[in-house]
Amino acid sequence: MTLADQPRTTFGNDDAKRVRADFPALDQEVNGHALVYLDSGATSQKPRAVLDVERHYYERQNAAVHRGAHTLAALATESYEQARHTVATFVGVDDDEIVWTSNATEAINLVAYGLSNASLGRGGPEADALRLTADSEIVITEGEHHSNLVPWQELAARTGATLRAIPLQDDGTLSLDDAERLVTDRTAIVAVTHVSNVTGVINPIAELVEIAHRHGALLLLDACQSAPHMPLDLHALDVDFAVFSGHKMLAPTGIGALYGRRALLNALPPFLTGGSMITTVTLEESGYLPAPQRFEAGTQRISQAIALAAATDYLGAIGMHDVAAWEHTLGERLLAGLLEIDGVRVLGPQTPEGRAGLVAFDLDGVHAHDVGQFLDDRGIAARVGHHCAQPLHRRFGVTASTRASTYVYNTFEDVDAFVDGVRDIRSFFGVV
Amino acid sequence: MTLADQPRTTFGNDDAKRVRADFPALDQEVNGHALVYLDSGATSQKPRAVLDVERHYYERQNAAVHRGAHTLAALATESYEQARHTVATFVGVDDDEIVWTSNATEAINLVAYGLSNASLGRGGPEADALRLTADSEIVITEGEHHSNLVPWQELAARTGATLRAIPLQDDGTLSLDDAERLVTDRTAIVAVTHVSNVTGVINPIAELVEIAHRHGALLLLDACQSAPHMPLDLHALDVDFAVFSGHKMLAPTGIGALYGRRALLNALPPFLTGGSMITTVTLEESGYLPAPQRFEAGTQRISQAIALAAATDYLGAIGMHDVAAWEHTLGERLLAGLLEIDGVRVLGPQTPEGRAGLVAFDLDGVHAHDVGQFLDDRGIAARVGHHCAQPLHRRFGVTASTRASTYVYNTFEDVDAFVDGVRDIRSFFGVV
Amino acid sequence: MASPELAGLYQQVILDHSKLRKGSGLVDGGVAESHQLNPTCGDEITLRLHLVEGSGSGLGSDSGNAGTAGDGTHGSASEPIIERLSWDGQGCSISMASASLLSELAPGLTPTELTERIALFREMMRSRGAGVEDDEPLGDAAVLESVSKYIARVKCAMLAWVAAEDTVQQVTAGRA
Amino acid sequence: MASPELAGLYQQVILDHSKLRKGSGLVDGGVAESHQLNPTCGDEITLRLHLVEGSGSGLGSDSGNAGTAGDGTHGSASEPIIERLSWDGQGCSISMASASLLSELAPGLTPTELTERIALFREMMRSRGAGVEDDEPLGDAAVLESVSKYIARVKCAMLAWVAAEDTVQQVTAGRA
Ligand SMILES: Cc1ncc(COP(=O)(O)O)c(C=O)c1O
Ligand SMILES: Cc1ncc(COP(=O)(O)O)c(C=O)c1O
Ligand code: FES
Ligand code: FES
Repeated sequence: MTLADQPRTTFGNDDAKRVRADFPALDQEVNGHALVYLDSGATSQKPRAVLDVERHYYERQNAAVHRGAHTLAALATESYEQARHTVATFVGVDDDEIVWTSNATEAINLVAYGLSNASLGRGGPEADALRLTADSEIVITEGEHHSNLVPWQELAARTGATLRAIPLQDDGTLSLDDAERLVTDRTAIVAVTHVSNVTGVINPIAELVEIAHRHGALLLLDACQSAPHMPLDLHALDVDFAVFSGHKMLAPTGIGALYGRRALLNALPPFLTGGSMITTVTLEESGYLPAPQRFEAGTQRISQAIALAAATDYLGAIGMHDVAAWEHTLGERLLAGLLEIDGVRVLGPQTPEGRAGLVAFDLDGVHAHDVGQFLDDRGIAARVGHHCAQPLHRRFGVTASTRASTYVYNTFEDVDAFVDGVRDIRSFFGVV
Repeated sequence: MTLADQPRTTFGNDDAKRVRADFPALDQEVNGHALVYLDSGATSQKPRAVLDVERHYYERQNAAVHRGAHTLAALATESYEQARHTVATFVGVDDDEIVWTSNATEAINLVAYGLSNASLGRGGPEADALRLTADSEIVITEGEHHSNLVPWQELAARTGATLRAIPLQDDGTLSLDDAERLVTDRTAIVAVTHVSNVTGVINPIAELVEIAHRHGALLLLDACQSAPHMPLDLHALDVDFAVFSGHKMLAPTGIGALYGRRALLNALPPFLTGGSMITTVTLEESGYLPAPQRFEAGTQRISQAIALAAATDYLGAIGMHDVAAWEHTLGERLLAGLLEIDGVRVLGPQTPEGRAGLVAFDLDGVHAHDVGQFLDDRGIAARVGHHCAQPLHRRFGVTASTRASTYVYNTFEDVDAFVDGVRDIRSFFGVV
Repeated sequence: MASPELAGLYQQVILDHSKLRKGSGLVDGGVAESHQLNPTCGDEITLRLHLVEGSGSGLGSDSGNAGTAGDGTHGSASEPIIERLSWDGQGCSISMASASLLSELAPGLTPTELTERIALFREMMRSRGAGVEDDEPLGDAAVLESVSKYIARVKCAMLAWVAAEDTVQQVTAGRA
Repeated sequence: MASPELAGLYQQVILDHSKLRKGSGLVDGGVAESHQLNPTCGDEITLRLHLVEGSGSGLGSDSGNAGTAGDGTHGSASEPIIERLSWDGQGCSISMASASLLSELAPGLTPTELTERIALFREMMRSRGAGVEDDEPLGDAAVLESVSKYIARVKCAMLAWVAAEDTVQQVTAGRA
């Protein structure tokens, strides 16, 4: 919370250093070097404030929520529902439009299985409009993370619907003409990432929503790489569903969220079933609570939800505009540094406009895992591989790439250490 | 870990007090009284050792597992897979037979959806034997927790199969004759709880497994109330699947596990799909990894799995035989004390044999929530309501009951405070 | 033996009403019925609204205590009057006492006035022990203020009132 | 610039073999073929086993280094001899160097002897930097010992060896 109090409009390297000091994991040596953590696109580090809130929950409140009348249970329930309010506010929606999940992947599966249950006739007349048939189409893009691709393949297989992918341009951007071509009246749902975890491209969501809605289709937004890094107003964007993961935004693992428009969530048949999501249960049949409880079966990720709220409070205290602006600055520096290195081929746009603070690239003659190994030797943590986006890598003609992804706690020094590292690699491997 | 070193055969009240000192949440006042926590059947408290392990993970290792080559990622992966080994060993199975889930509820849903995906033709020829048809039957008991009931209702609805429930005796026990009658060659799967969360009855699992297997049916064991409280050897029990939740066994919320026989897990089609559970992904189709990764889509509950292993280490250091024996002693005292109180009607067996360390009862003339409120005023946390088992409460002719459930950190003093509290209730409410 | 707080929650009048259960037993007739369930505990209530024609001069509109005052929806000369509420249900002492106290309060009010009382009661229930400025319009039901400190029990006290609100809304919707 | 550890991982002979890629390019014929994928990175290899008839006197059985010695499966007078391994694949320098070093090692061995070498190589890879007692039977491939310190890269070094093991098992199963 270092930065909460001082009003300011520009967030600079010194601010980043102050933020960094809140993160215990960043204060360690790896292979004899101070850790340079540039893998926040995979998972972020956690500030002390978040760890403290979670621990306090276990030391003072821990109890099963929405059940039982004792004091701890009442306190736990209050913290848990307050967390929902905090996170809902952070992304600009109402409390009962936020469903907790384990991660974004589960949130996408929830929607895919909800639609497939509707297609099997579950959920009664309210769910009729959500049924898919063999005539239906599901539209994604070529740039999706596997978590926003495979669940739709499976939904298509279960319902007989067809999956279509909007192709991407050579620079990884999406052309709205292609979207217009692929989204038709047969489209049931369009599932698209807000920000690519490989190219950093920020997709034109408002336009895609307009296209989808014009055809009566729903739009699900994969906000995994946007919710942590930029201001997000899901009501203003007018998406129907959105998903994100806590672990990428300063919170623990094991917590994610689904946003759904209230009416839609209440029309969607249940996905996971069991305790706490029901009204009356007989051996023959069960009634279901309204959303969000309808989708929260069994004992929930209570401490993790509370910790996620502490994380969004932390981010909110910095200010998401500043977070986004600072990461853009870092991304610009990263891109410029990498583009100067012989043999580097950046995947995606070659200029910083419309790009988030991450860069993935191929290094001619050196396999990404060797790049990663070399960097790790200097204490630099970057991600190598296909980043769960094989089709997109195939589109760029590579199997794997190296990715540096920044967060608000990264500094110019981090970026420079990375660029310097990459500069030395080809000669080490004897390819120049 | 207070008790790990000293060899002993009897665990007594002083040992329990030493264990209790490891639990920060137990060291607090509620409504001006020292907390008496008798709601471990809902969720357990956490020892400092478990909280410390989880925090250490976040301060020193935190990274995405099974991806990336950097040092933190390698450390995190190792801790995570070591945790799987620890927990697998704790319940007597092999590492790759343990799948992490959010809770037991999700684990049951995983199996139910896996079977339903097989029934839709997913999973190829290996999954053929797992298909359900309109002729198939699913067998549960009248005493199941909603989490082991509603998912099977939904599976029946999705596949056209029929759900049958083995009725219970007046004392809440199950007669094997009834099981013999209900399990037939049509039965695809029998899903049964090991220990009832209402009556504390320990079901005859070995016999039920024999009956199920004789008819070619699978058996899923709901081990939510056994894994935390008694030694468990799932291979010896010969069950096909088993589920349990970490939060009930000293671990954080948000983590649970599914055990499945190796061959069965590898034949079961995927449930949640997305990143990290695939081999090759094209826009058209995806290959799936073998179990357990096949069922672990997206970024996993890494710190929670590691903390669960710390919890089973903690329990293992006490010794599960001692845990079970001590809780039996507490349960016996609880039962004896309650049976002496006018107006108390204990649900389930009236003698301690074959009963776990928990007791639920109805108090004539006072609603369970009023009972709970009265007890809470004295700092006693017990559970009131239907405990997610409405059909079983209906079987006993009540809507709600009050439950005291013990754990290894409970003492004679806790039990006595509870019994004393209950003794005063009816006169307070003016019903005697 | 019991703390002052607990004694405040379970005051004698509440314990008495929880046994008295005024209005208990569904009576034939009635213009609207509502069934409400408290999913946390599984308790439920079925409540019927019984009206008689009356001159409904709008007591509520000049009592000045209502959150909805001035919204122009009440005081129509033809508004009927509540003859009684009848109900059937089971639940904890708080929920039963609350249904009983509501049944004592309602007769003689217009539906509009009852709506105002319900809004005031809800405000009191959400006050977390702070209460409302003027709880007179709630009559004896004002004693339930102590419940508002026990967040988990607020639903118990509200159960009958939510059912009553639903019946009034059905009638209003029917008239609209 | 690079630490001694890193220099140990990427020794000159490994870097050389990663470029040399001995055996690279699938050759027609062969008695068995295996395709292996490293799911962490998506890299893959397809490897073929090429045999010639030979007197297979069982070099492996008296070299005394094999984990499988004494299991009675080897040294049959009719065992063929490995002519070569040919493969096609892509991957990191470790995986390519490892495939190359394996392709250098295999010719002239019997399938049984290769199986023993693979077992020894696996043992070395699992040693976490400790190595094995006698790595002579691995020839130049012994240089890959340093990989065993990097758990995340063990799969890279094993990729070709797992493929080769699979081809040998196919042949053995066929003969059995
Ligand atoms: C017997 C039994 N089964 C299943 C469950 C569900 O466990 P969870 O809510 O952790 O998924 C519980 C606990 O609530 C239980 O006691
Ligand atoms: C764009 C995008 N979508 C989805 C995911 C999946 O998130 P998780 O693994 O937390 O479910 C990720 C992160 O891995 C991502 O970057
Ligand atoms: S506990 Fe059910 S209404 Fe009060
Ligand atoms: S990184 Fe793919 S084989 Fe080494």
